[in-house]
Amino acid sequence: MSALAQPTGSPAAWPDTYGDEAKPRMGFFTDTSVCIGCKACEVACKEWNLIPEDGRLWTGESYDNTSELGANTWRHVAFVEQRKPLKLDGGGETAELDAEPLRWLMESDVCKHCTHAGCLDVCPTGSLFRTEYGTVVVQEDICNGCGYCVPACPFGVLDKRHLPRKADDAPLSLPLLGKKEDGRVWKCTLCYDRLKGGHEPACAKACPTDSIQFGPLDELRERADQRLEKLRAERWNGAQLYGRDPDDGVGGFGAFFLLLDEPEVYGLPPDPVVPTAHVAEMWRNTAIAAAAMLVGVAAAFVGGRS
Amino acid sequence: MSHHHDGSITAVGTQMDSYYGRPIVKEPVWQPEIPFYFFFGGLAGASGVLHAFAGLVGNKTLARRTLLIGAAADIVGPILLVSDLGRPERALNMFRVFKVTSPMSVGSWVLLVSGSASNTAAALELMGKLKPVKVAAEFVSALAGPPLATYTGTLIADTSIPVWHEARHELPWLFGASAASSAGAAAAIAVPVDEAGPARRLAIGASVVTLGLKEVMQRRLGFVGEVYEKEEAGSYGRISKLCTGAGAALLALAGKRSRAAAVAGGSLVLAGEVALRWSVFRAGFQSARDPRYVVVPQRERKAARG
Amino acid sequence: MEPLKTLSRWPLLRQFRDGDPLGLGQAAQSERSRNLKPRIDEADHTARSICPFCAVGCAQLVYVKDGEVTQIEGDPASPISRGRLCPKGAASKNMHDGPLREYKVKYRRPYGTSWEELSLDDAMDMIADRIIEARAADWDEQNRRTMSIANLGGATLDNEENYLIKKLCTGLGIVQVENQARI
Amino acid sequence: MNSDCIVIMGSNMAENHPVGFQWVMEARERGAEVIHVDPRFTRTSAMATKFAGIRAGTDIAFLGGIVNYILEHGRWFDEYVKSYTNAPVIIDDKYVDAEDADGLFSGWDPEKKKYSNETWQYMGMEAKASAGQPPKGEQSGHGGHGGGLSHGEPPEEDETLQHPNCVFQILKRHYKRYTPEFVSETCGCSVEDFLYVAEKLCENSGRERTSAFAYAVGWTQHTFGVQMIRAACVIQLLLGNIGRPGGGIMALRGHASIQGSTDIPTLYNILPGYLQMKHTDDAKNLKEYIEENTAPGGWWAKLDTYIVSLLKAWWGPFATEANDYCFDYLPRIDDDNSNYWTVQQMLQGRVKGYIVAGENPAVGSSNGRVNRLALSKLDWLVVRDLVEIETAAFWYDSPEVETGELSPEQIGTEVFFMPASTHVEKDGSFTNTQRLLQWHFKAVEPKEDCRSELWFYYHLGKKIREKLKESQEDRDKPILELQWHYPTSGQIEEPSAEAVIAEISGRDATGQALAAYKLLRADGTTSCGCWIYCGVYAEDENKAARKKPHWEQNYTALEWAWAWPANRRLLYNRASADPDGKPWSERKKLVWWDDEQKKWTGTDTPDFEEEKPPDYVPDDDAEGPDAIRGDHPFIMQADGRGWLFVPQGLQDGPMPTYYEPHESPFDNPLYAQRANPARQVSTVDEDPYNPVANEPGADEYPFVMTTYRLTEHHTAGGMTRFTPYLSELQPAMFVEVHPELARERGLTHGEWATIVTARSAIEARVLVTDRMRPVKVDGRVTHQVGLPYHWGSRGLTTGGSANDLLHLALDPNVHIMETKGLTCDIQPGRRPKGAALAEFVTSKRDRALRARETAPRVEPGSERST
Repeated sequence: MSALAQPTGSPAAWPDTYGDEAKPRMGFFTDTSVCIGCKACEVACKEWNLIPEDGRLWTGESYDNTSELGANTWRHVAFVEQRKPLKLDGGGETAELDAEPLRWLMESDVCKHCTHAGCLDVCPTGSLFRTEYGTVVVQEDICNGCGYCVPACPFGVLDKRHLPRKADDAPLSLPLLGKKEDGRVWKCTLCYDRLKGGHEPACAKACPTDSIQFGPLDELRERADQRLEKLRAERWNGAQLYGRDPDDGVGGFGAFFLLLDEPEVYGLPPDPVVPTAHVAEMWRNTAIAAAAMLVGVAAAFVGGRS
Repeated sequence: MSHHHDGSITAVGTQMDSYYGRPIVKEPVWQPEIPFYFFFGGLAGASGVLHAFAGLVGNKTLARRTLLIGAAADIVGPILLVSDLGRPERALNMFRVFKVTSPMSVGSWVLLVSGSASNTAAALELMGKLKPVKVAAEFVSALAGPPLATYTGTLIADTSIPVWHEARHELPWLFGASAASSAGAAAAIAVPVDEAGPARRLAIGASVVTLGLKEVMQRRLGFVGEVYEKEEAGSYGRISKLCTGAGAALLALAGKRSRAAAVAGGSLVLAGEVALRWSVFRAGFQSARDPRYVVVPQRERKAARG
Repeated sequence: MEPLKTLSRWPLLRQFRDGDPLGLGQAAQSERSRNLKPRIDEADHTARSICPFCAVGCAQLVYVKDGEVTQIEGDPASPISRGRLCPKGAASKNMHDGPLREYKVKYRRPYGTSWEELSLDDAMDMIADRIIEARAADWDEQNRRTMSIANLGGATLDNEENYLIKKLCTGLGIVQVENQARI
Repeated sequence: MNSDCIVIMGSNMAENHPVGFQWVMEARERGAEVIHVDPRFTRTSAMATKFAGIRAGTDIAFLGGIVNYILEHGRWFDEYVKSYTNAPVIIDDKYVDAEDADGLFSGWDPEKKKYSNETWQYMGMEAKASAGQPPKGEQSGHGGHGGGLSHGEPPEEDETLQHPNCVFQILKRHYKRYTPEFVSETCGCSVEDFLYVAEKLCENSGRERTSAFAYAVGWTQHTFGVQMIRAACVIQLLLGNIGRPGGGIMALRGHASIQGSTDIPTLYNILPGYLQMKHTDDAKNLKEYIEENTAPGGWWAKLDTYIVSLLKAWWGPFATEANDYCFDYLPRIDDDNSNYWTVQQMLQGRVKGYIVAGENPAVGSSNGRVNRLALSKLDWLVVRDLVEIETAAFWYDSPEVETGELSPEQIGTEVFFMPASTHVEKDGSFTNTQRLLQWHFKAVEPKEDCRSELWFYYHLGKKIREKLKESQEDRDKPILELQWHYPTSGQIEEPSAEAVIAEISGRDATGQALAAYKLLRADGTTSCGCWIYCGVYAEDENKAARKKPHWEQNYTALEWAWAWPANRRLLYNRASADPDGKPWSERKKLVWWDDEQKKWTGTDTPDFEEEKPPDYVPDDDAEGPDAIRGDHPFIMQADGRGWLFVPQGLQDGPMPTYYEPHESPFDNPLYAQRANPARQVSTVDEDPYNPVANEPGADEYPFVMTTYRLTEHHTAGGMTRFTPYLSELQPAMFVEVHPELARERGLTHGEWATIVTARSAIEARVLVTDRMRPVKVDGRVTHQVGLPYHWGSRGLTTGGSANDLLHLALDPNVHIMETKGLTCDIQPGRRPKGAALAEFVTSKRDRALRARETAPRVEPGSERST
């Protein structure tokens, strides 16, 4: 708990709880400056993780029809069309009729596998756990669909699957227990099963331009620093690392990003803080409130029976 | 926020301080069971305390009836919770682990203790057997009561929903007061007027505290708290204020004399407290739905940090 | 002592016994998670393949278990694609076993208003007859050809298939053989 | 990709070839310039270091501008141009340039609407008898190898490039008017954008640096598509970027084996290996055929060995010297028996039976209505596909059934739907866009009635032969004597694809697998199904199936699969060395002459005779490859040079010149001749054309329209609209418009719009975006309307077919339709339904055509332009 009250760069239950079985912390570095918005990551993820198709709604939000991360979308490519130059000293388009040049930002979003993960902290069943790779995974055999992790995530990554259960997963035919929908919460596992077999996650493997890079987090951070330096030298407009810093409100992301504009432009919170950062303070406060309630009830007895 | 300035998606992108106005954090997936559980859990917890003090001062009727009310509420509560689960058949997974970082985990154990204790005591009371065990159970129930009544405030505060998380100082107090008010009101209904003095005073006093706390909370929340003025949270808030205020006034003015007035006043307070839980509950959804509540405070925080 | 064993696996106990007091790590790991294996490691065999969509020619690995395709992903050995795939290539399995895939011959008689069933062999027989008839009815001996039959398609097919199409059609005097290269 | 500058034009590479695009991104990261020139700002533009927006269909103006820039500023690669191209060659003095004849080159016959190329010849060379009749309908990139050139080296050239009639000077005069201002006013891009592109290309070419072009159907699908590619050839030859690492012109093709289906053609006009089909009006026997088609020099000089080996592969022992190797069995073609010709024949009831395998013309072909009406006139139709595509369902589910124009009760077409196998259910090879044959192995058995095309055509052939075996008819001899024996395996008797590729690769008289095409003989002792593929099965090893990982080889990865010809990865790579055989520079070396070993060597297989020294000069009577000099790298051309000026092989001029698309809102800024005079136009009533330019009625269809693909779908959608994971990514047909156009036409983002041409109207959801740029042309702001063309009435996601709006005007060389630039109107709201749809389209069209009748335009090249 103290570890949570003061976030540090290392997750609370990794690597120590795994002893010899602990592996280097693995993660993603998603470099949006080379993302071509092809959505191979979305499809490769769905193929590998057997995620159901979840609707065909045309949004008109540029080429994004998946809209957000959720129970059935573990990689989501955001598309942002802007009248802003891609580089600060020209480049891009300078056509007569356009006052400003265009740029089209694309970003493959994913679970951040936070160092201090709100979803993991609040999960009452231990369905969510920190793996030997330092990643955060929902265990589909444990999750009871309490839904607490859903609002706990500062990024809105997790969601409950409302699609019907699979045939081999029939509900009990009892009142209250007879729910027909899947009802569990799902999110990116960083391909936990593939990692165990020594394979790279499906999205990173498919990514045509290596926008999604997978590897030990330490290495990725180094690589990202170099990349940022290069882009800044090349005067890329708005280039910044997001979630790389172990001192941020979630202790840094296990899956972090290089963005070309402010995080909120991509639908990401600008300064996320894990809600459980305040959990000690909250428990103290709760204890006082509880005690106050005792006193208050006792006070009601002052003044006699009627 | 993102107005289609000249009707083009590009103009949207240029001005975007959110992603097409889409939410950043997910709305909770909790169903109506949850605000009702907040109410019944609070009722159970506060009734246990009320019962204990009534026993201590020898108010037998009040003691017996609050014991039964508490026990009944302790049965209703878990049923509501199980019903809300996506996988009700896995309800027992709540007891797989004990996590201090998870108010829901802690709350599950508290509920288990509270429910077992209050129902053991109630059963023994009805059977008139094993008095020492009953007294012990009553003691446990009284101890578990205040945490049961207040933890739910912390449960929702320990999320990334701005209007909940930012109210983490007030919520356990608000929920504790609301619980006390509910327990008082329920007892004021159930107990003849001349033995219901403490219950009435509790209902009146806690109602006033509840209304005051909510006001304080909304003011302190400022921009983020404006959801309490809008939509469902606003309506429920107004209903809550009206009912609680009218009920408390009725109890104060006529509750001592007229059983009918006590029943009416108590009912109004109960209704007001249910409405309060709904107001807070819906405020969370509204807060999640509009990305401004995530982005604006975080941006300010980021800017302040420099 | 089964019950004791079960109890000793209770994450709550493991949490405090095995040094995971917060219950965030290994204590919370289920047996299933502990023993998880990627299904590609369980495949009976792996076929080396090529993506059927565009002409970049990305290499694919097709994993098979019990006679069913369980996964299709990029083949890292390819100097062209280095294991990568686009969304279409990545959806190859979804295309292969998609919900609208047809598995039976369908027949529509002239002026018919619905599909009818037909065996594959009968269909082949009927098509052979149609070709023979159309050819006989409209044969241009001077140019050794028939203009009453045409064949379309080939760019999505294998070289060997294109070869048999061109060879057979030429043998039959069918000259109107075309494909997507024109489109 | 070792390029220093990559110009992507006529291609949306990031979207349509994402995995290939990784190499462009790597080049960009290494510091290469990546330029995208396109009517739309696409995902490719977003990745480019420079985007220049142009009006759809004006690429030749842009490219011509670059040619002019190179020539005006002395930026050409002098040594390369003088040695490796036909720049010094002097052209017949009767040649008249289009610049001097208002848009028509010399040789135009206004009656036949065709060119004769007599005046385009090299000075002093007699055009052969057939030269006036260039190879018919050849695929782009393989036409005009010089079959008509007479023997030997060009007799007259001027090494100083000063002779007024040398190719270089003609070029210079021809492109003189393609100034930056002309480019800007025609294409609608800024002068700065144009100059940036031109300068970057020049900067990044020469000894030390190379630039590449990448194109796709954005260039081919025009009424002057071949000339667009030719324009890039001219630039690349002038800059010395052909045959060198990081140089070249890369065609990005759209289907897994579209290259293979051209090499081993399921095309009417050629036989495997780009051998001409027999025409109704030529070659009466094999000897004549060989004479007409053989080039004096280069590898086309050995055509006799290719054709005889092919005939041996097909008719085996029946093909003997005495019977001309069954040459007579080959059917003859007309000038045009191409797809759209067939469709028009079908429409008139002249085609009885149609087999469609893995193609969806009801959605994928231009003017969908014509295609579907044509299907309704058939006696029988076989559709082979994975899913029930629109072509199979046309008789009950089509816009024509909706309008009441067709109904099942009135359609006499008998339809067989045959479920096909996927690529994982069969063995076989695809030839990719870099000419690489790659084998895919069967992973699982096909289920139920699903079968491969190999199975279908093999067993169909078997059945036909069985049924005809008693026949004494002359017409049945070719099919009965056809070599049709392939081993089969398994319960379904699947023929062996390996046996087929072995036959394609070829064998000698002893049955030994052939190693290379130079071993082919014209005496009947070798057989080979496709000479350019000869050697893919050398040593009885299926070399297409080689899968040696790239990390175990150098970057050319010669042991991964097999490239034609002879596993060469870069064609004409002799040009990567200077005339003396030394690499132009250390940085760009690939293949060079090793003076000690007396042979060509390098990191790629040399695409040149291994032991021919750089200073080799052929004797006057040398033939075939021997007639090519040691310093002439273009070994498929009769003269071994890269052609800046094309004396033969093209139907519409020896040099690219600027024409407007068949339908466009503008006059040609250069000539009275507005559009390509040689373009093919259809004559059927069902294919009317919008009035154009300043004709009355043109304002009914005032906008430029272009069609295209999206990453998330594939062509006519048969493989993707039926696939859940792809359908959810692009779940609806939409139209992209600029905010100005949206305002002008009252279109609302996210709502519906109706797009209409003289052919049809479709509806689509409106996506308002600045990516769809308006252009200022001739002082007038014109909007462009963008339509993806994947949708149809069936599948998981359905919507209007953009191709229903297209017309059937074609490129004269390759008969490819113009999908990339035409005109349309757009209106808010959904399209009328049922019979009202036909009424809506017709009344608008009638209004337009009646208006045009008042003042129809006349062009020099024809009596009527449209």
